[in-house]
Parts: sequence; C-alpha cells; structure tokens
Amino acid sequence: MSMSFDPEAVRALATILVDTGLTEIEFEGKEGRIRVVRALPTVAAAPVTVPVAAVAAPVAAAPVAAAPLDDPARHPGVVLSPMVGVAYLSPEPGAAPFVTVGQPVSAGQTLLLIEAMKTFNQIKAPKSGVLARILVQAGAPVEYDEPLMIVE
Amino acid sequence: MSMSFDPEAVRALATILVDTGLTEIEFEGKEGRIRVVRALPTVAAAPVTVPVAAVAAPVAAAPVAAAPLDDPARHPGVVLSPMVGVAYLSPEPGAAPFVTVGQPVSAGQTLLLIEAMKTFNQIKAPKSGVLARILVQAGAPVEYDEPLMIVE
Amino acid sequence: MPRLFQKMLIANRGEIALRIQRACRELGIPTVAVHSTADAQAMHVRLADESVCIGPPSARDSYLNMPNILSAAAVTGADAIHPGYGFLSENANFAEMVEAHGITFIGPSSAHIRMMGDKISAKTAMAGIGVPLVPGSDGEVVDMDAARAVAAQIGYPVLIKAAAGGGGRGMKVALGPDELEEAWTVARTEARTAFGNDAVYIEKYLDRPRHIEMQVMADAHGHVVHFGERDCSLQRRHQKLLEEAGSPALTPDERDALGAVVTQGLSKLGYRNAGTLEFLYQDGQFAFIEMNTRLQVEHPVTEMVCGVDLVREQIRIAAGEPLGYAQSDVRFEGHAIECRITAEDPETFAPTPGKVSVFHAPGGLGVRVDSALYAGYVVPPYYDSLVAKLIVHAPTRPEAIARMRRALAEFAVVGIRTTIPLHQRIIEDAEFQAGDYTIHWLERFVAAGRDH
Amino acid sequence: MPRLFQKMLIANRGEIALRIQRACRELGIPTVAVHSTADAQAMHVRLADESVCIGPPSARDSYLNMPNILSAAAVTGADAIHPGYGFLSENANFAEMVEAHGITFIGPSSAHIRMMGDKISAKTAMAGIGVPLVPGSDGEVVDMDAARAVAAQIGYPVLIKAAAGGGGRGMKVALGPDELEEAWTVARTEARTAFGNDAVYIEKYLDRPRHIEMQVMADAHGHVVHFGERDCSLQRRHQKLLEEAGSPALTPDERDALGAVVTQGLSKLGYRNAGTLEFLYQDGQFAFIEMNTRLQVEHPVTEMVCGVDLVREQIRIAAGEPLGYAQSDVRFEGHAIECRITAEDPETFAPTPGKVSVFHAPGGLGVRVDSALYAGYVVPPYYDSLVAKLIVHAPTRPEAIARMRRALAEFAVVGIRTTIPLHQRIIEDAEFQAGDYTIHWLERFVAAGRDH
Repeated sequence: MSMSFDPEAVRALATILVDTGLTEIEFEGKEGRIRVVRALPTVAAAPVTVPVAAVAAPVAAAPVAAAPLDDPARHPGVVLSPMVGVAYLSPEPGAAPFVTVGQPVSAGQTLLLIEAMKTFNQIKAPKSGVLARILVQAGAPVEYDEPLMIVE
Repeated sequence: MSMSFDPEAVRALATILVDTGLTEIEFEGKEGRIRVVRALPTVAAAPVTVPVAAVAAPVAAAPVAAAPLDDPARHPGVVLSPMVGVAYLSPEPGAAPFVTVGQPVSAGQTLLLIEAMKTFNQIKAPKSGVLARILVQAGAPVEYDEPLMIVE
Repeated sequence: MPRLFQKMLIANRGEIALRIQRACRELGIPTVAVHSTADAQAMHVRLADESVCIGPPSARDSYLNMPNILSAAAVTGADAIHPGYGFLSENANFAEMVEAHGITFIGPSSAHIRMMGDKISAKTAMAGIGVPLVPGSDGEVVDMDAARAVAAQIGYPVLIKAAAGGGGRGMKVALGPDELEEAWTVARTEARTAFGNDAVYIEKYLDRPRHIEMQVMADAHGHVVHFGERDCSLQRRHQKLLEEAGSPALTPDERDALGAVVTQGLSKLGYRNAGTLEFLYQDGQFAFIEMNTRLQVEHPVTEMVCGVDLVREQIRIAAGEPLGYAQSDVRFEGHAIECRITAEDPETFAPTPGKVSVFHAPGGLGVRVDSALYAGYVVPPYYDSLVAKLIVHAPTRPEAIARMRRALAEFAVVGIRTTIPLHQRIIEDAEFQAGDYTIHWLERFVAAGRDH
Repeated sequence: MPRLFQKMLIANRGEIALRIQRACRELGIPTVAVHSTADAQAMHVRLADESVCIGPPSARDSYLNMPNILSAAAVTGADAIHPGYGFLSENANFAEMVEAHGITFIGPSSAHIRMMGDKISAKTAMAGIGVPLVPGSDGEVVDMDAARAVAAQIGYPVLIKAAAGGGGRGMKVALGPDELEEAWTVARTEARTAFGNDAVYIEKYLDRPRHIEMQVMADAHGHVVHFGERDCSLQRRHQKLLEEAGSPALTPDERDALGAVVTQGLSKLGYRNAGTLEFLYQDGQFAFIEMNTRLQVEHPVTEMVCGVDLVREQIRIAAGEPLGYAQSDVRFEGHAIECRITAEDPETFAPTPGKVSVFHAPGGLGVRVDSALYAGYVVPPYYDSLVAKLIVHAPTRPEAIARMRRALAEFAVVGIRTTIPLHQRIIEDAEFQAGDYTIHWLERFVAAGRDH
C-alpha cells in the first residue's frame, strides 16, 4: 500500500495545535484521517509508575513502548520462532551453517532448524534480502515468538 | 492520499474549546470528523483517583484538596469542636440561644455548650467579630474537629 | 528433604497455575510456567522460576498445543507436568505423550483418563464396582426401538445423553413418549457436531436432584481414601458458581457409606492420583453421572474441612510415595464455602475483560483467596472468566455464611465488573441459608433477580 | 440469632481494630470506629458502620482520650467497648469508667486488670494459686540490706525489676554482689522517672530462657479453658517479632500440666475473659513473669491451631454466654507461625512511615493476613509501626516454615520499607529451623546480620 499525504495539512494542524495550546487534534475526511498530538513538557500527565519491590512483586511492568529502540523483536525483518524447541544453525553437527551474517538469502531458503518433539523443523526466510543478524546460538532453547534472525 | 480540511473550522473549534474551558471537542460531519483536545495544566497535577467499588472498597478517597470551596472546616473564622459530645445552643432547655446569626460576638464569649461525660463545656469565641454561621443543631452529636460556628 | 521432582512444568494459567506453583514452592520444587503471548504479564508467569511462551492468544495454539508444551518441558529440563483443570488435564493422548517422553504426568494413567472420558464406559466401570447409577440404558442406545424400550422400562421423563458429552452439550430431555424421537434425534445431531461421535445413552431424568461429588485420592500402592463430599448444586448452564463442603443435605452416615463403596471400588480398578465422582442425589439415593480424573476447581473447600493440601498429595503420589494415612485418619472439621468470582456482569453474565485498577483481597481468620489478579492486570478476553475463588471456613455452616458475607463486603475489585454482587445476593437468600436447593435453584434465582 | 450487643465501639486503630470489626460483622454487631484526625482515611474507619473523630494525631489526645471515647460511645449509642491491645486495654480506670457508664467492657474486671498491672501483686496472686514463679524476693525490696539478703539466697545473677514496669524499662541485671548496689539504684531511678513509682523487686536472672505464654479464656460462670502455648522468644528490645504455636521446645505433657495449674488457679481467682500468662522456660522449668489481661497481638497463631475465634469468644463471654465446651474439647492441630511485619528498615529498624503505592497480600492454602494496609494508604508516623501480620498454618512445623517462605516471597508492599526481608532471613536460619533459640537469640542474629 502506497500512501501519500498533504504535508501542508499536517503543518497547518501542528501550527494550530501549538498556537492554541492544545495537546491533540484529530482530523478525518473521506480521504483519510490526521491526528496530531503534543505532550506537554510538564510531563505530569505521564503514567504513574511504581518502584518494583522484588522479582515477585506483582506490579505493572514497563510498557512495551519502553522497550529499547534496537529491540530485534520490533525489527521489520525479524524472523520469529513459530514453536518451542532447540535451535540448530547447521544441518548436522560439524557441518557448515545454513547461513552466515552478511550473506544474501532468498525467500524460502532454510535459515535454521528447530528441534521439537524429536523432529527438525526447517525455518525459512520469509523474504529475500541480506542476513543482518543471528540472534540465537546453536543448541539454545527458543520459545514461541522469540526473535531468531533478521533479514534486511 | 491527499487531504484537505478547513483550518478555520479547526481554529474555531479550538477557540471555543479554550473559551469554554472544555478539554475536548469532537466534530463529525458528512465530510469527516474533527476532534480537538486540550489537557488542562492543573489536571496533570491532580492526584490519581480511582472509582470506588462500594462502601467497603478500601480505595483512595477524594483528596482533601478536592473538598468544596465552601467547606466550613477550611474557613479562617471557623470554630472547631475540641471534644466529642452533644452540642447545646442555649444554657438550658427553653432558654434563649447564646448567640444568633448576624450578631456581634466578642472574643471569649460563650457560643455554645458541649456536653461530654455529664459535664457541660463552654465553647468560647476565639476572636471578636460577627457570628456568620451556626453549623450544628441543638442536641446533635459532634466529633473532634467538627466545625461548630463561623465568626467573621 | 530430597526433592520429589527436579522441576515441575505447569501446563495451565490463571489461579490454578498459581495454586500449583504454591504447592511446588512449599515442596521445594522449581517451577516452569508456560504462557501464551497474551499472558506474558500474568501472575503465574511473574511468580514462576522460569517461563516459556508457547503460542499466540488462542488456547488451541498455546495451552492446548501439546508439541510446544512438551518441547518447553524438554528445553527446561522439567521432569513432571501438572495439567491443572480444563485444557489438557483430561486428554488421555497428552498424558500418554508426557509419559512417553519420560516425564511424570501428575494425574491418573491415560487408560483411566480414557475410561472415564467416555460416559458409557465410565458407567460400565462404575456398575462393575458397585457404584450406584442413574437407572438407564445398558450402554449405547443404537436405534429408536431400543430407545423406546429403555424409556418405557425406566419410566418418563428421560434424558438422552451423548457418550462423549460434557458441559451440557448433547443432552436432551423427553418428558413423555411423544417427545422421545425428537429428543433422540436432536441429541445425536448435537453430539455428532460437537464431538464427532453420535453415540448416545438414556438415563432417568431426575427433577429435583442435588449435585454432590466425592473427592478421592489413591496412591500407586493400592491405598484409596476419600475426603468427603462437596455440594455443587448451585450451577448456571452447567457452570458451578458456589460450592460447599460438606453438603447441607447429607448425614455423616450417608457420606461414610458412599465413601466405602467408592474407595473399595477404585482400589479394585487400580485407580491412581486424584479423582472426583459426581452424583445426582435425590430422595436419599445417589446416582453416578461422571468421574473427573483431575483436580477440580472447587477442591479448596475440601482442603479446608480436611486440613489437607490436595495438590501436594497429587505430587507426592505421582512421585510414588504412599498416602501414609488411612480413611480413619481423615477428619472433617467445620464447614467451608467457595464463591467463584468471574469477570462477568452479575446480571447479564456478559464477560467483562479489561484492566483491574484496584485489587484488594479480604483477609483475617478463616478466609482464603485463590486468585491470579493484581492491581494493574488486564484480564484478557481469550480464556475462562474465572478470576478469583473466595473460600471461607468456620466451625458451622451459619458461621461460614456470616464469614462469607463479611469477606465479600471487603473484597474490592475495581475496573471490571464481577459476580461478587450476585454472590452477595445468593448468601442472603433464605432458601440458600436453609440449605434448601437443587441443581435447578440457581437458574430460577438468577431469572427472578433479573425480573424485579 | 439475637445480637449479643446492639453496637460495639472499637477503641483502637490499625490491624487490631479491623480484626475486632471482622468478628463483630460475623456476629451481626454494628461497629463504631474511633480515630484521630491522622487516621481519617484508615481502613478501620472506612470499613466501620459509623466513625467518630476523637482527637488530634497524638495518641495521648485521641486513642488514650477517655472522655472523648466515652462520649463517642454515648452519642452513637454503643453498648460495648472493645479496647484491643495497647492504648487503654489494660487501664483499670478506663474499664471502671466504661462499666460506670452502663457500657460493657470487653475484658476482665477492673479489679483483675489492676491486680495484674502491678507485677508484685500479680506474683503474689500467682503464688497463691500455685503457679510457678521465678525464685526471688517476697514482694517489694525496700532497702539495700534486704536486696543483698535476697540476692545471696537465690544466687547471682539477679534482676532488679520495677513493680510498675513494662517494655523492659526499670529492669537491671547484677551479675555479682559488686554490681548489686548500682543496679538497684539505677532501676529505682528509672522506675521513678518512667512510672512515678520506685518500688522494685528482685528475681533470679535466667541466662537462656524461652518466652512461652499460655492463652486462657474464662467465662462468667467459673469455666476456664486454655488454648495452649505460644513461643514468643524471638524478641528485639522486648518487642516480639515472630511467634509460634505450639512451642518447638514443649511436649504435650508439659503443656497439659501447666494448663491444669493455670486454669484451676484462674477459676479460683474468679478471672473472666481472655488472658495470657507469660513465663520464662529454662531447663524444663516454667517461671511466671506477668499476666496480660487482654487480647495479644499474636493471638492468631492460637486461633489457627485451635480452630477458635478468640475475639468472638471474648465478645460472647462479655455478653454473659457460657464457654459451652470443656478443656477436653480443645484440639491442637498442626503448627502456626506469625511474622509481625512493621514499617521499619529491616537492618536499622528506623521507622519508615509513608505512602504505600502497591499492596498485594499473599493468598492460597493456610495463609492468613491481618493488615490494615491498602494501596494508596499513608502510614502515619504517630503510632506503632506494626502494619501487617502474616500467619501461616500447616500440619507440621517444617511445612509451616515452607509455607511462610512461600508467602513472604509473594507479599508485595511497595513505597515503604518493611521487615519482610528480616523475616526471610530468620526462617532460613538453621538454628531457627531446628527450633533452637532463646530470648537472646534474635538480638545476636540481628547484630550478626549487620556486621557481615
């Protein structure tokens, strides 16, 4: 989906926002919707966070939005584990790995194996690109949704 | 996507918002929808209050600061009860009251009696002035720190 | 004390996952929590020693995902799996797979799970050990002629029930001969659709029974004890809402007599671990309906009156330990009541998932709270609506009711609607207070409450 | 059930006010909370049926303000007052005034409160009913000659104690004859300053005693039972931190023997309502030190093992009801431990008043929490630092310790520091786990913890 928008409209909204001292303007037309928001510097409106007593304290954790910017799980090219199991980076012990960092990969190419229930499941590249990062170690356990590799 | 909107409409809404002291206006027409929001600087500083489940719910009550502006307990001329007991406005049943609203009173003058432990305690005016309000009824129980009268 | 197991994987969520975790902690066994992506912030995950994400929010792909759960056990080195209730707890294939992987399943053998999972084979087994049944067909009823013959013999009204049934599905009443064919046809169709198995059987329909169930515990050495009965008659759409131990309707002699039949019978069957036999009880007669081969939601009322930790017993037995006590050592002290508090509107029963802004549990003498809620927790919309069990224990039933009244009034859950107000209405009802109710009572009570 | 009282005024605050309120609620008795201006948002005020502000933050002007408390009872129409512990609970004049106003005081007669309030008259009374005493002077010691004679007779080390003493004040040790005069002089000076009464007496100083106390309950009809012992040896500066029922050091025979002496003696004295006899226990010998004529902080451990509601019993007895059971009906089941959680730094014991941002109590089987905390509550700096009592009950002492470990780990109090970490250290200690401790153990444990 390709999107274009009218920067002047947004600029105009932003100017109004600043001029008027508002914190949010939302505009929706037949063509789409624009919403501009300004957090006041006196961030008294920030959510109340509480100190955590201990591992066991059932208090609200940091929100997802507070995850580090380089969180691989949020990278657009991340490959997530579809199952729980053990990761293997080569087809058999001692063999060369399926892929190495910096190498071009094509969609459908096997990136690694995950052993689950005594079967080895081939995890394939979802798109073509360059293998940017390997996030798991050979022999390491992985859980569902765990980031495995990044293809850029 | 190209969007157009009527800046004057938004400005007009914003002006209304600021003028009226509202915090949010949402407008939806055939052409679309406009929503303007303004966070009040004072709102952010307000203590977080939670809805109260029931009489028994041990949740934070409205803070003292939220008491009505005409709370007599906060009036500078308030006379507070120094004890727990029963208030009497006249020296004996059927007699004229010690004081009536609008009457000038002088510091040290008896305003009412509070019966506690079978003794009648004279509650005296802390300063001279005019008796502005009587906040207790004859024969009513009063607790410690309860507002009794206001001398202005 | 040597550990009974090196590590326990708890294949469940919510309050029961926490309940099992507590028993493990007290036994010194480290725990592995498994969870869906929707439950990453759940209490059972926060308090576990380790946790593994096993799938997306849908239970089918997470809490029912056998390969991922078994892999989670493998990668964490768990040597035992406790299934809790619901989910995979009565799945014989899962129990088999667990044992095939060299992991101990905390529950009975897969053969017993399978036997009791089919209502017809369960009834056959029970008949064989002398447990009283509801009068009815001798196994499956294959055609209308057989159906008519059975119904005529036991007398109307009758109930057509699916062999694979559960939760009230595949179950139809025929009040007289003219209703039999339709009831029989509809029940079979429903059973085929819901369970892929249209085998049905026929039972006498009881018009005003109580639901009374008996808790048993059997070790691997042939010792079986019972921990008395629970009265779970207060149900709405086959969901229990409030349970008591003991039943207001049962005498100690009736309990002892039924208990003797049940424990002797299960010993003959070679049953192992925890189990619950459910009965209808009317006119002084018990009639077996089904057996649950797992821990029940309402197990705490039994724990309170017997002073026993049933989860601890399950784990000990699964490790091969003997019970270590006889039936005569089991004592019944006082009375216990459990209110199941769900995230539902107390009038309409519409689910109310959402954020819990305030959570304050009642405390003090004789009050127990089993809940995975905490302030700030968001109740997800994907799973069962049970969010807390409030259990009270007191020397007598009237004192237990007074304690429940006090505890319900103290319980603060803000942000979502719960069934606390419904429970408050139930315990103030004169019929409830007199113990005068059947399995139909609550439906009428709820309907009456909605009318006025 | 007719109400025992029409309305109960609870002349206390904090967890004990809530504890008494809960008992009243379960008995159907409406409650009146009294509070200082600092406690307007306290839990005991929020949950009461009515509340009356009785004074400014200072306890002397509020919770000790007898005229205001009696006026509060009068204006609300309360016909009974429960004093809790501390504050006015052992003030014989207050008990007298309450009764003079035609209001029932939930406790013993003022005469018995007075008798036990003076240590010398208490010892004389106990000697008269055959309760074993610490060897010492026969009442007050009036001069140094008498002091020297007594000390020589009972043997050093000896303890000089104020007749009006309490909380460790007016108490000095003399290890040998050369220390006697100074100890005697300092104890008298301290007693005169603290209590306005310089009467002192002399006792044998025990070097490694346990503090063991016995809970009794007596009705107005001459029936007295005991509910066994509590071991309260874990003290710091005469403040108990952790209590157990039963004592790890006592056999059932020793308990029975002491119980028989105590109950027979109190029956002779005509004692009524709850009471606790405190003993030092060393080398198999009990030695009476004092009697508390009120509910104790640590009463819950007794409630857990005996299955009794002691506050309910106090109220019933005050209303004239008979006990209704004999000593042989009192059972002791399992083991209970209480941890007193205070708003204090777990290392320095500096008080930590302030706002509690998160409060989440542990739950599950065998766990009881008595606390007036809630999320958002501000612990005021004016009163006792006790903010929660965590009590566990289990079949055996090792299981109770495991349960306490689990419950302490679940307990979340955020915003103020508490003694939870200290309790966690205590229960992991090998000597504690072996039950091998005296009244001096905790001081050394705390000092050792601070050193490393």
